[in-house]
Amino acid sequence: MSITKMVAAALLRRGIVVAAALMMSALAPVGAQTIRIGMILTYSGPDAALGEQIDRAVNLFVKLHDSDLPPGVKVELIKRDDTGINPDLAKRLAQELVLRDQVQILTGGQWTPNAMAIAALTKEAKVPFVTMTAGGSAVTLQSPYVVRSGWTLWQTSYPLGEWAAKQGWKNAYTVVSDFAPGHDGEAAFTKSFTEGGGTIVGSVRIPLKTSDYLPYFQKVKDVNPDVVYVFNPGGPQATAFMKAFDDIGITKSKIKLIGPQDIVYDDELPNMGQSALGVVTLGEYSPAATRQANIDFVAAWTKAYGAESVPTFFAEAGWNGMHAIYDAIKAQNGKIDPDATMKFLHAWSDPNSPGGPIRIDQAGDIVQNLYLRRVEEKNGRLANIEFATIEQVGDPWKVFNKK
Amino acid sequence: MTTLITILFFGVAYGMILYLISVGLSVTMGLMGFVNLAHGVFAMLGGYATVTLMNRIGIAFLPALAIGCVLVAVLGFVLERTLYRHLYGRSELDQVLFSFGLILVSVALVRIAWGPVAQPIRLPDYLKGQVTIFDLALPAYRLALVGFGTAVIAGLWFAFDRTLFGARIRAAVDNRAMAQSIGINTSRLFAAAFGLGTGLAALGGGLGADVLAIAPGYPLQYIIYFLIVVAVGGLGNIKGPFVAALAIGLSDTACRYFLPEAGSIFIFAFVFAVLIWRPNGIMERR
Amino acid sequence: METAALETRALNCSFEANHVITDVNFTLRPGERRALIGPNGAGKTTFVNLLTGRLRVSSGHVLLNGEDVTQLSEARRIRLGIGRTFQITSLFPKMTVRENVFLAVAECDGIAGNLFRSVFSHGRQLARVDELVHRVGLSDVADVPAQLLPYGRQRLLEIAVALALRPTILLLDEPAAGIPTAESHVILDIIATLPKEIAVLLIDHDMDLVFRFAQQISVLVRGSILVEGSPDDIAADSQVREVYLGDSKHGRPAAA
Amino acid sequence: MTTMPVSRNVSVTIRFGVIRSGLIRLLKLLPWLVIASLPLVLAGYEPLATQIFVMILFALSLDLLVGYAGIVTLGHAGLFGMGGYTAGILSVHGITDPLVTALCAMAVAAFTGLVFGVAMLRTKGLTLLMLTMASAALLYEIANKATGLTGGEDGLQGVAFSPLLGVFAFDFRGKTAFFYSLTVLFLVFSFVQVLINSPFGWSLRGIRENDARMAAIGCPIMRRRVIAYVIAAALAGLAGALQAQTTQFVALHSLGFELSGNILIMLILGGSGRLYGAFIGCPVFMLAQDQLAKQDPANWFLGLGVILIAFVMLAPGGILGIAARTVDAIKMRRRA
Repeated sequence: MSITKMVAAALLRRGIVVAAALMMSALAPVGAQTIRIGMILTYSGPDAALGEQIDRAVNLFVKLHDSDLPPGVKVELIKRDDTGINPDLAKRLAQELVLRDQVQILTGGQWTPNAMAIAALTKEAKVPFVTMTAGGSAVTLQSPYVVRSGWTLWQTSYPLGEWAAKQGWKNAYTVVSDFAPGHDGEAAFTKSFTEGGGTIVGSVRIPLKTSDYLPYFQKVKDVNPDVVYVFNPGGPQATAFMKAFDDIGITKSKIKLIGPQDIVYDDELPNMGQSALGVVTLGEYSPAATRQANIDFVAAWTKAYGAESVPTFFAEAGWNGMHAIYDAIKAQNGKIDPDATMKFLHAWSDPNSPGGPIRIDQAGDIVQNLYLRRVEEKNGRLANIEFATIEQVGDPWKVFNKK
Repeated sequence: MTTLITILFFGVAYGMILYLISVGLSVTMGLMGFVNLAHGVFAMLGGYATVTLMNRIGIAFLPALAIGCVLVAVLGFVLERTLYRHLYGRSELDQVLFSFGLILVSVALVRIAWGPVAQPIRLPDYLKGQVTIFDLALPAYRLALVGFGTAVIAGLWFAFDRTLFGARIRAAVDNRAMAQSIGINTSRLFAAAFGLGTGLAALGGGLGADVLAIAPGYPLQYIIYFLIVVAVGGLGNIKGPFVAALAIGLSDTACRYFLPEAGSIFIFAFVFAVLIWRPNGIMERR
Repeated sequence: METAALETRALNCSFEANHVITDVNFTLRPGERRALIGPNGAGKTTFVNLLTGRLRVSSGHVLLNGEDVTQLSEARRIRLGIGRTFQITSLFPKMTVRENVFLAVAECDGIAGNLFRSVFSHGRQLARVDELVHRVGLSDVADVPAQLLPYGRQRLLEIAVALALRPTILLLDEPAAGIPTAESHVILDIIATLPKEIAVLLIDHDMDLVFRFAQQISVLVRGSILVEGSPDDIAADSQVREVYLGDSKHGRPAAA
Repeated sequence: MTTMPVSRNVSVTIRFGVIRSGLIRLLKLLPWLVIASLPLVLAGYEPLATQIFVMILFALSLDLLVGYAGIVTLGHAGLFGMGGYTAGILSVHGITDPLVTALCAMAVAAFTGLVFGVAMLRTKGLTLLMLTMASAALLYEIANKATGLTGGEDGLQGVAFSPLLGVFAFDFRGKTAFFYSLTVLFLVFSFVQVLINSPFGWSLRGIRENDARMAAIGCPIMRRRVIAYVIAAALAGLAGALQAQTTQFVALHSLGFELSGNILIMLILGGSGRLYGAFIGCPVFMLAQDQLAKQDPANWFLGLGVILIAFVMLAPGGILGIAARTVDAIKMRRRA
């Protein structure tokens, strides 16, 4: 074996040199003209519909704004499928995108676990990473090269807790999916609700791959709180939750259902049916909003994808993310330097996004308006109707943990 | 008290689905000694058939269920004649691989045909919300599950114990050679039994569509539950799996209510213990 | 007199109602060459299985070199020196002749648990394998998978495997079955090469073979010893004649 | 399966064996050196190559069970994951030396294998199959629920290992990972080779072919099978540790049924009970997956499924099996 070890060592030393050389030669010509962007989303598996929303938004943005790029600069999107919550695969895909395809910017980052894994890599690879819909607060702490264009669960849950307390509700029960964003949401809501004088009378974390929710919710019904804080990753699961709440009779009882925007995912509202009526959620975007910027956005969307399709907050996050990336490219005139890019992104803002004024702060988190919405029937369709605005909220978690 | 009853009830409902899907597997495994990991495929197809017939063509729930059941039974029969029969008596490994291949193919085809997203089943209104039976509010859908399941099971048991077909199956399970020597055409019997088994699976898949969501991942996601029911219930009989399915349904449900922290750990530990204690299933006479 | 290599006392074995072996007192002296004959279904193979511990006795005792082994498992008795061949060949079909024999040699020498040394570095065992393969005359097919051998030669391999366990007592259950009578002498030649102290019990139908082999013959009829004695006595014995030939004429159903 | 030349002369036999195995060993070093020099031409593919090495190692351990001991398992990932999480959790808690953590991983996996093996290996057929499946499912659920320790669905965050031998750091370009896993694979392969040619290895095959007869020559079957299972477990654990170290990450996925199934498929594609099956099956499977499954796995599943069915129905024995049969056929023609 000693022989092979020596051989290996020798090869290792030479190998690095050669590979480095290759890397240089490969990078040099690419950077000037074509900017390669690696996008890791969920294109298959039960949650592919969520990925599709982001994908469509990105494609739409590229279609409408490619012309804004500096002359001679082209953008090439390289898409990869992480098949769902699958951090190890996501990390490997990111690694391959950087090493094989030499992408200069990474984006996508649909799931918190996946985004965490990718972020850890970017720290070393020095590749800017715009995570779009990962709601875990910790993602941006993984590396200085990460910014988010979506939201954090603390953002969409902490103010909700305050609001709930103000409604005079005393007892709350928290029901969340058992992964990082769920834990964040649970913590955020619990903090603000108890600070507001309420008490948490019970909490349960439901595994992501669960078939039968009734037993969990029966417990909630038995405890009979004033309000239930719910979080799930949206998509089909949101419907499954709502159906179960209906089966168990909570939706018709006097127990209030509230949560972040995910639990009344706009695409799923038709499947949820009447059971979703009256559910109050907090989120940064609803396609039903009457802001001019949003009306234009929805119009462009339905023009591209048909009247049946509505852009959800996933789409909005994708749109904003791509917007930030394009601005960064423009600002550097197509010559992407990681650190310069991050410097730019950390100061990036859009006063007029579909969801209202937004900006990215030094921590890489997004500061934006949050809207309280209620599910109502609007010309024959269920929609999340905004009824109150909380101006310019950053990530509360970062605030509380600043030391 | 009401809580306890409700939980019991949920458990039974869950067990019913598991039983309907798995019982066919038990019979076919016992008959042909074929390790068929792909049994869940037929349940999934039953679900897809039902959902599609309802949502796209607008047929009512029960007829859709029946049609789907028949369609899948026929498909099962055909597959048995064309593929499965060639692998009886082959090594376990071959059978495992073959059925695994079948799973992958079905997953792919279903995804191409229906897309990756779970197919929501739009239940008729009489199956939505709650029904109150002497001040005990129960979900209508589960109630229907239990009622319907009981009916099917009663019919199945009658058929198994009282009809010639059932007698033949039992004979073939006990002693294949003997059965053949007394003039039972086992080959045709196998096909029939296989068709019946897949039909039942389809029925379970369709009925349970609101609990076990109908998506391409179905056969892989739930396979272990079906196999567990069969292994614990014992091969080639139809009462053992019933006990097993109820036991698993009840304990799993109880776990979720009383100690959600434990998840399904208990179930698998329980199954492991049972199989060590009774390698041939709980019904095995000692 | 010296202790018997193998002895049974009032041995009984019955399945449900019917007695397969009844009160058999049987003795095999060290180095003795004895044959056990009897009509079909007399219980010969059952008797062997009782000796090796493959079957449990209903009552009575089996003594190996004077000590009672009635309660010991088959494996233990094998280590104590009982070797046997099977009436229906039982080998490792996909493995070569040499590999078949090696497995037995390895178990016998207690090296079969050895993980880290290649088979090919166990010179002593390999030598024994070659020696045994040679003794049963299979050297020319030493590296042919057992399943490809003609039946007759598989029988010989059976014997080689049995011998590999260094038995002090060798039980041959119809070793010549399936071997053309003309060639059955091969078995005798092999036995002839065995060390004198090994006691051999041969069960066979081939009278010619039996009479050429045996110093002593025991006749088993319907589960009990009818007579014992030298080949000449047996040949002369009218009872045996009657039972044996009678049996072969109009087959009388015997307990089984 | 190597067999000695026909000879009644021991000394000759042995010398012959030695010379022959010596030659073979020299010849066998060649392909390894070729692989080791791949990065010079294929920069950027180290991570994929590393993944393949790890899977080959994993498949080798499975081959010991399926191909030699005749134990079919659908829960082998359980042991792989045990190794991965052991290494990962240790590194999170400050024990970051690759070799130390790898050894610990092997130990833990081996112990797990011992516990489960002693319980399961008394059974056979479907029951054994189900037990292996249930054992893995049990470990998966535990890992899924012990979020404090394993991170649950989020995967184990903050896994980082110190440089190998204190010199070579595991950078994201994966050079170190490449040579590290290749070396380990080589060592394990050499060990397995010795193992299957040892008396123990042969007795395993004997048990697989005819356990009744093995009993009749006084072989303690249960003990042999358990030992085999423990060894396989240790190697699977090592593979898991390697996975954790080379990707600096551990996720539930590494305990999952999907992996148990895939590794079995890879082995069978290559051909089990042949030692080289793993070296054929894993690269074919993973390269195909790398190319086909990027955008849409549906077609990939379809292809894989069809191939599997075709193999079982038409060509048992995997790729190597087909090769072997063709070779035999040619030989036959020569003879005739």
